[in-house]
Amino acid sequence: MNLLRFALRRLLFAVLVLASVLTITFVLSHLIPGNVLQAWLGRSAAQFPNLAAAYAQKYHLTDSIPVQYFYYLVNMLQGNLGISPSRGFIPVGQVISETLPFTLQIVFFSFIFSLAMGLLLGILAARYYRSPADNAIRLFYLGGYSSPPYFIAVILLIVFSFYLGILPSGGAYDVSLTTPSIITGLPILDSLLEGNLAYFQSAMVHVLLPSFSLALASFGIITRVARSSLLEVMQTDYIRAARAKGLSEGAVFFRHALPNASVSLITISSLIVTFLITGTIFVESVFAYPGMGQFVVTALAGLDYPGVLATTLVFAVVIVATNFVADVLYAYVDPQIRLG
Amino acid sequence: MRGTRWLVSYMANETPILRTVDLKKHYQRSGQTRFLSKGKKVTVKAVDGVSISIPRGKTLAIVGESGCGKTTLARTVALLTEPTSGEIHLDGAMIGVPGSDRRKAYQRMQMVFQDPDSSLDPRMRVGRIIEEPLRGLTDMSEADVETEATRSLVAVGLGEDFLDRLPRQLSGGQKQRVAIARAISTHPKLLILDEPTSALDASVQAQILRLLVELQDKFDLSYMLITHNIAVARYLSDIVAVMYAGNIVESGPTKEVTERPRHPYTMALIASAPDPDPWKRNLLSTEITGEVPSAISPPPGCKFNPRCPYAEGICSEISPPLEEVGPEHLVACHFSSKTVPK
Amino acid sequence: MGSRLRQVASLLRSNREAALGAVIVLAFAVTSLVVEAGILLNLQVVPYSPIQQNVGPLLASPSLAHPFGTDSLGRDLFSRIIYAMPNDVAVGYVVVASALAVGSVLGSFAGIYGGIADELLMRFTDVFFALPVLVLAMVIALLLGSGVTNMMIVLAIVWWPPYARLARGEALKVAHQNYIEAARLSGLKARKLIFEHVIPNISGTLLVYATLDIGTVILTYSGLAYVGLAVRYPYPDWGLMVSDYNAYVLSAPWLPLFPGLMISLGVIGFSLLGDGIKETMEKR
Amino acid sequence: MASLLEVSDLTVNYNSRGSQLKALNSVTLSVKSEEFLAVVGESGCGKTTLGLSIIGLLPPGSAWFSSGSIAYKGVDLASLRPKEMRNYRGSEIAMIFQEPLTSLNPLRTVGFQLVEAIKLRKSRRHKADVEAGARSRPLPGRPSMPSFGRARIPDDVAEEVEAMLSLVRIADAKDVVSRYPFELSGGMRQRAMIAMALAQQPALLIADEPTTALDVTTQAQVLKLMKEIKDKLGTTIILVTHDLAVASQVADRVIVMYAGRIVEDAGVFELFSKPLHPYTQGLLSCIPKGDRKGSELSPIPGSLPDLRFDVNACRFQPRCKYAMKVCSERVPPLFEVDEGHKVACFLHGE
Repeated sequence: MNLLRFALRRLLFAVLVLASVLTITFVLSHLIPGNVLQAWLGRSAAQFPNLAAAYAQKYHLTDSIPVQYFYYLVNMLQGNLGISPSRGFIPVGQVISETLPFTLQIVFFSFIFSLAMGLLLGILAARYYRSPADNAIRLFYLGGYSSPPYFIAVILLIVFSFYLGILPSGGAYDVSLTTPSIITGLPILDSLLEGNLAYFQSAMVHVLLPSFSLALASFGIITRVARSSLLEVMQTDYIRAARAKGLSEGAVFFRHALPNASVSLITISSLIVTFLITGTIFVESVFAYPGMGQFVVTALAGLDYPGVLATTLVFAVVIVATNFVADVLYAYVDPQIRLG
Repeated sequence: MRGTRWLVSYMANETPILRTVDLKKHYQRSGQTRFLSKGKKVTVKAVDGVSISIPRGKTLAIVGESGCGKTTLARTVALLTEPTSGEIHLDGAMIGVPGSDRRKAYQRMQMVFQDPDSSLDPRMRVGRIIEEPLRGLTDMSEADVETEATRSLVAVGLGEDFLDRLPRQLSGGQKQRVAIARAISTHPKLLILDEPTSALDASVQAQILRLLVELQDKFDLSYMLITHNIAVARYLSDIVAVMYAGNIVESGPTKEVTERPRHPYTMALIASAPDPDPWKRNLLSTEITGEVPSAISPPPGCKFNPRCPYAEGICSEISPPLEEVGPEHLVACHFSSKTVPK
Repeated sequence: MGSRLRQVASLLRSNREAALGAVIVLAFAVTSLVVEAGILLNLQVVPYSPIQQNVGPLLASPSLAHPFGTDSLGRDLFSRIIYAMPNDVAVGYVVVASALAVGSVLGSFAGIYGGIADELLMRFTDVFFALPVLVLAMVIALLLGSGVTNMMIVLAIVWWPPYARLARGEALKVAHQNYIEAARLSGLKARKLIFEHVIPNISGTLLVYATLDIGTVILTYSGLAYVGLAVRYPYPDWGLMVSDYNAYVLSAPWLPLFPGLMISLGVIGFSLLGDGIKETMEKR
Repeated sequence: MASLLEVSDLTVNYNSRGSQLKALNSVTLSVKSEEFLAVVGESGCGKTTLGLSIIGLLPPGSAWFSSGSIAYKGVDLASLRPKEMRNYRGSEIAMIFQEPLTSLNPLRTVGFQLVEAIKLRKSRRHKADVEAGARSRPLPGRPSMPSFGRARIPDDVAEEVEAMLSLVRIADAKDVVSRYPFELSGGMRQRAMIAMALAQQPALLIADEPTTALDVTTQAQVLKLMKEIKDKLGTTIILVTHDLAVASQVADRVIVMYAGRIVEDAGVFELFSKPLHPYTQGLLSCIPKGDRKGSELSPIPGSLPDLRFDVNACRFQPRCKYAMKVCSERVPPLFEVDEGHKVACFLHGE
């Protein structure tokens, strides 16, 4: 099976990319001014000599660089991502396992919003090319993707939370509610599975504004690509040939133009995910959403190197995974790759 | 023996302007060019042992359909791509080997390409375009470069006022004239013409063909003409070599080959070329089936055997060598005796 | 070059959106130059000092005296915003220019000559595309320390790979043109071939991309500023202002709004201009 | 034989890079039923525009009819609304194009695209039956939409698919239907295109340079096939080509175009034995025949005119060796010099 072989090859590639990322983070941690220990524990290294000693032993910080590199890899693969000075010296792995689910929730919902909005407006703009509707859509998405996500977040906050007062201004759920037990790790999904509807409703309401902010900042890219690739596809010979058959405009559009235009949308979708995941850094801090993005901001402020490097790694994993899915999807849709 | 025999064995006292010996160009191509695509690497035998020879002042036409390797042959001879094996002798000297001076080779050999639109850098003026080889290949003074460029431009029938134009201000025929002017600016001895007229309209094609004849007489040029058009080959060439799937299957004096073809493929090719003659309607009476085989997995034996009306068992086993069937007339066919014209 | 300028002029006349973009871009550039000159000559070109407190009442809403209002320390927001403009504009131009220079040369060489260099560049950029640029920039910023110049360096380091990718692709297209082969037959050496034929012919596409991209750089820089990596207190910066003034979203919403609006306006300007140029180029 | 198509005084304007030009300039012609007509001319002469005008596929926005009519079986196609025109496309008038690869949807199998055409005919016939008040036949299934993947041909059209493919001499129908366009050779693609065009049994087939992208041996096969189809099915064919030699091989009648106008219109034997227009004569003498010693070429001097500037003169006059005073003063109309032989040249009229 060609598709399977292709997928395996891309998987191997993804692993190699992650290995490179690991190497880069290792190199970076050694470039940090001062000694490595200081880099990992921050200014607190001197304050807690016991911790420092344990740390140095665990990461073999007194050995040669290759040995350090080896143990660095071993530790990272075991999930020992270091200790976070900015979070009171708890393991970074623990911080991430607490915050990542919230970030993924935002990414998931904003991706859905972004894709739906982007596609719909892109199709409309292409069908009514050069009409007032097209111009209005272009203006709208131009405003969207020209604005920093935190700025959009601030506007939404002012409008929906303070002015209209219909959505909460911060947090991920109503803290007075009982939190769902961990099934999948994603609170919204878990509460639904458990039947904890009160929590589910509250979490959904809280996730709306942050994910909508990101969707507004990113849908423009999808609209733009959808619009231009549809317009391009509509110019092709095979669309002309389909019309020559006597197909109705609707059939030409939905059966021939849209599937072909969707090929370029797959590539752009993986780009969107990259954008969304970095965007959480900003919107989470605006909405005090307890995700990884907010952790990055505090880690940066506290010079928490392990925190920043580990989150970089986690971001990279998510992005590489999306790229992998997009690649396979692309290959599935395009017969030339699937069968070639 | 295949490969060591030249198309036209010349009078021994004159070295041909160009001679290739068993020239091969194979390249590796993988189904995908993406990362870690170790999977299926395939060898494309674009040119698979070609020996040709062009006498001074003459034109050799390489005729064949798309994918037969004729353009790869031209590019290999022009040193634009590295040959896999074989020799190229230009004007008596071996080229394309370590130690040979590429610059010297290009002083003697230039090329005209098929698509006039892409032959000229859209951002350069005609003058600069024609001067480029003069600057790159000769050590002429600036003043001489300009005179030579103008001379060259006039020789192709364009006036001096064209020097300052940009390619987009030219018609297709004019562009091709500029490309020819560039090619002859350094007084080369051999021009490789890669489908020089096939992108042009009929009326312009005739003008360029006339120009090429005129230039050949005036500057004693030799041509290696690559074409799919039998009529163009017949008009311009003295010798013709028919290529099929990387090999030369028939060659000889143009008149002889086009009027008395002996290889079944040559016969089919000539029969498929439409004559402007509604009384003959030669096309409707030809019986050629199939298409040119892929260069990746050609059939075994004679590569033409699946399409050949004369094919027998041996054809799918043994690849026939080029054999002389008449003066200077070579054919690679096991049954060339059957194809003798009545 | 004369003909290029004429092309741009005719574009601006025929495309109103592009013209609007050009006006914004020009206004930003001129204002930035004036402010920068003012700093160099020690002249105050903005109504109030951007760092002086209590030039007006605290948290005053926009008025004639303070068109954008004042902040919690009584500083004039308008002056702060104008004063901060050169940061974003300069980072945009410098980062894109360096990425353009590095990317187009590397990409053209890789595209035209292929081989190991090409393979290396492609694999490097592959890995690179798997990393979120902003996060990578943040990590490097941690090493270099904060500051506008450092952010320029950080962004320049991470910004060139897409340019190399684009240049490579365009160079590959050019490489299939016969005039490149003709140039080889004219005895041109690699370096000359690339600088005389390849780069001039891919420059159009790259410049359009670069124009659009200046906006993206400004957005990314404002992100770095937002998390506090760019400018030190008390000097103003748009991204930092939005982040600082977040606390006043309820009591003085204009505080985060105006600096955010300026970022959007700048990015829109470059987008409109870039889109306009792109559209005219594609029509040809 | 009755006339199937009457184009009269058709003028089509084109918008190209901000300037307008007349791609077709008062073109008048008629095509008889079961005729094989060739329209010949060089690039920019308007031959492709003519084909696209008849089937109503001029690029919207940049090309439009400015005058004239296209009467097909008595109905003026030029005045139809797009929706009405669609009823003629495919079922009455079909078209095939130069590039068979780009004219096939790369993401769909050949089978999918062929079935689409066949089902379209069935649903149209059904609609016509219902409108005619006939007892309604079972409604044919909607065109199947196998998302992505090798399409399986629905049973109810399997026979027809095979018949269509054997009509265009594709032997291994079962294999070809499940192939994607990129997996087929150029000749196979063009055969598949022809099969799709014929699937709805149109009365008129317009073929726009159908063999230009093909090799000569393949070209011979495809031209032969078209001739065969015309003889077998009685399909009227308009072949648009730049190659007079190709026209001479298959056409019953040839129309020569130059700069948006028809310059000569004659039966194929008449045209090749007695070309009257200097341009036609020039084109014929541009074809290399034999070697240069035996038959020197006599190319037409000059180059094609710039259509952006409309002139009230014979367009060919600047390149014509017989040019007279009147040629630069008026546009020569089409003079009928013999029965069925028309020429737009003052040498042969007035």
